[in-house]
Parts: sequence; structure tokens; C-alpha cells
Amino acid sequence: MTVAATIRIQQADFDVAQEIARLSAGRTDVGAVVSFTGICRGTEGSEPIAALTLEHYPGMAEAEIKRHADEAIARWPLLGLTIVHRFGRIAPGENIVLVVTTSSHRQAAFEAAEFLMDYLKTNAPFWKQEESARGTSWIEARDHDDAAAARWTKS
Amino acid sequence: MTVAATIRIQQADFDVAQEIARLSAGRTDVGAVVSFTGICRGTEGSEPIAALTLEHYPGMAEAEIKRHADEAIARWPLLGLTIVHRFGRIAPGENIVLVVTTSSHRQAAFEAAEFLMDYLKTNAPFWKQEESARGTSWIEARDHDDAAAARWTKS
Amino acid sequence: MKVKYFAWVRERIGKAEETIEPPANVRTVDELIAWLSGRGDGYAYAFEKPKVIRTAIDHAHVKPEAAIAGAREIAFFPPMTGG
Amino acid sequence: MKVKYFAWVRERIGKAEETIEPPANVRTVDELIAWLSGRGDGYAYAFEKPKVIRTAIDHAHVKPEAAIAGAREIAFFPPMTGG
Repeated sequence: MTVAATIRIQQADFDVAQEIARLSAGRTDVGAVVSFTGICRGTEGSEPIAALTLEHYPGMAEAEIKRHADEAIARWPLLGLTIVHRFGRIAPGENIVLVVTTSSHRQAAFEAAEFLMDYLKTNAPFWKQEESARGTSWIEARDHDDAAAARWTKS
Repeated sequence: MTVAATIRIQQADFDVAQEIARLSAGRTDVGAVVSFTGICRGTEGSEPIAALTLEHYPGMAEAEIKRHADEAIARWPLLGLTIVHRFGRIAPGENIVLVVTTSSHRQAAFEAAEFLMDYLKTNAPFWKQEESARGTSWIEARDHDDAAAARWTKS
Repeated sequence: MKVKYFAWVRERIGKAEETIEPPANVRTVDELIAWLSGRGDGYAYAFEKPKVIRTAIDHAHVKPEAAIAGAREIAFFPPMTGG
Repeated sequence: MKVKYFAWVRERIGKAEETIEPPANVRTVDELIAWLSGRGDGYAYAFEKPKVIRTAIDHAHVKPEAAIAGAREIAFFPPMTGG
């Protein structure tokens, strides 16, 4: 069976429950559902922030996420896969990103979700700008995100 | 901050969205939410099943899950942790088990959820009986679940 | 002491729990399993492969060589299949 | 060819996209960055640390030594911070 990933890049919020239900409701082949929700925190480092603004590269963002979704589907026996990434201004406590994976067994669902999050962090063309009392500034990439992504590379 | 795990062993179904919301709604410290939902599949091996019946050891089940929840809280910087495990008769497509972990960052949330699921599979005193056209039979433990749990043991 | 049985151990023995008074020379889980096996066909069947049997004393997993002295509740069951 | 800039690269250059016609001796991403850097202060500031800059050709990540021949759209941006 061919699994098609659902990929959405949108300004609007998403509903985790609805996305989980879309991949599992009424099915008896799905044994494991993993969801990852990334949420905007109220601090970056130790400083309070008012909001994040996410810029993205339309066209490439979809292409890049699709490429990694296809790789996940090739590497793990997934039954379903949904990725939603928001852009625009996002306040603390609001959702930023969602990955839902389903499989017969738990290991595939967990690993594929982690793989996708690691790659979204380092390869998907999104950039976060923070608003704080000091004004706005671009968040810097973190070395340990690169290290997390590198662990999935076949040696 | 001390994190208290919520642990419930119940016959009734659970609501994934509600459990996720309870750990994340209105909070600005949570950056990552991972949920794992284990669902009853319609087949065991290649054989269709009518239902599973989960037997458990009341008292010990709570104690054993609590022990592993406390270990997860000690090992990872979690902000919240919920574990719900059902017992009784469960039909294909119905929920069996839920783990929700929250943290500032994704790695802790992912690892703690995987750790807990690996231990629930091998150490929590639950036993699954399947109903199929051939009658009822107890599901056998799988060696690879033991191997999955063993990878968390400190060497 | 109170003894509990679960899953197919319970089915083979034909009861979920009972109170037993093993003799003083039964000191470990291993020895208790051997002693219980001699109590009837159901017990012998339940414990026919002692290495497969898992044991908990007062709600904590223990090894076959664990001492049973002071135990309030001992439970025997197959490998767990929860989650 | 069309060039796009994102995040602080865009801010420093002061525009999101433009159409450029680099000379024929500009063959690689590296060389294009050096050529762009000479177009004004904003460009020089955006590309002051070329090793930090990431590049995509036609929506795919490429290395600094990649050839630009045949590219329809080249994008320059800082390391990504999505997810």
C-alpha cells in the first residue's frame, strides 16, 4: 500500500486531535500513533519574548518537507503521515508545528516522527524572528540541532 | 519545579486531545508535546481478531507505572507526564494505552515517551488475550520488546 | 501468605488467589514454585516451565532466587504483554 | 536569473528578490556570492561571512561549489530555524 503524506504550510492554527483522528479513526491496521506538537515558548534563552514571526520560502518549504516525508515513508513501514508547519506571527503558547505518524508498531512511528522533526529543524526553509523588550532579532541556529539531524544519515 | 505524573488505569476510553490539552493549554514553558497512542489492531500476526481482553494486576500496575514515571522524570527535564492504560475488553480500532510527555525541548519529550512505552510493554503487569475464530488465546511476549526496554538500562 | 495468579497461570491453576502456608524449608521464589507445583495437576501445568514464570513480591518484580520471608503478597504470572 | 533573499539576508540587502545577470565568469554559488557582495554595502553586509550563508537552486539545497548554470531561481538565506 502506498502511503501519501499530507503536508500543509499555513498561517492558521491546526487541531492536533483532528489530525490524529484523520490518520486513525475507523482503521484497524493502525497500532501506534505518535504526535509531536511544537509550541511557541514564552522565553528564548532566559529572555521573555512577546511573539515569534516565522518567515518561510514558499515552494521550497513544501518541496523540502515532501522530500523528507518521502524518505520517512521509504525508511519506515508507516501507515500515515501528516506534517503541518505554520508561518507568520505566533504568540507564546500557540502551536508552531505538528508531525503525526501512524504505523502497525510503535518503533516505526516514533523513529519517523523524530527523524522528521530533526530535519524540519535544520533543513526546512523557515526562519524565526523573536520580538522582545529589546526589539526584534533573528533566532540563531543551534549546533545540537545539526547533530540531531546528522544521526539519521546512513553511514 | 517538581513534576507529578498523572497515571490512570481504567476500563473507560480516554480522549487524547483532552490529555494533551491538560498538559499544555495556557502554558508558555512547554515547547514540545509528544503523544503516543496504542490502538487495538484487527489482526494479530496475520489472523483477524474480534477483540482483545486486557487483564491487569491492580495495585502492582499502578506501582510499576509510577516507578517508571518517576524514573523518566528523574532522567529527562519533563514539564508534564500522563499515562493512561485501559483494561477489559477492547475492540479493534479502540485505544489501549496513552503516553503524553511535555518538555521545553523535543528530545526529552520524545525519549521519555519511548522509554515509558518500552517499559510498559515489558514490565507493566498487563496481559492481552485475543478472541478470534479459533477461540481465545493469550498473546505471547515478544523478544524484541525486551530488547527495546533493555536499551534504556544504564551500563 | 497471600498468593495471586494472573493470565494463563490463573487459568491453569483455576483460581485467582489463595492463602498458603509453605513449610519453613521453602525460602525462595524458586522453591515456592517447586512446592506449589506439587499441589495438583493444575499447579504442575501452570509451573511446567518455571523459567517462563514471572514473580512479584508485594507489587515489585523479583528474581527466582529472591527470598520470600516477610512477603505479604506473592504473584505469579506469564511475561507481560501490556502497552 | 531570479535571486531570492530570506530573513536577515533579505533585511540587509533591502529586497526580497531581484533579477540579475552575472557575467559569464561567475560559474558557482561561491563566485556568485563574491560577485553579489560587490554590488553595494547592503550586499557586502549580507554576505560578510559567506560560510554562514545557505543557498538553494530551484528549491533544493546546494553546496557553495555548485554550478549555477541553468538555474531558474537561486535563494540565499541564513541557517534555518524552523520546526
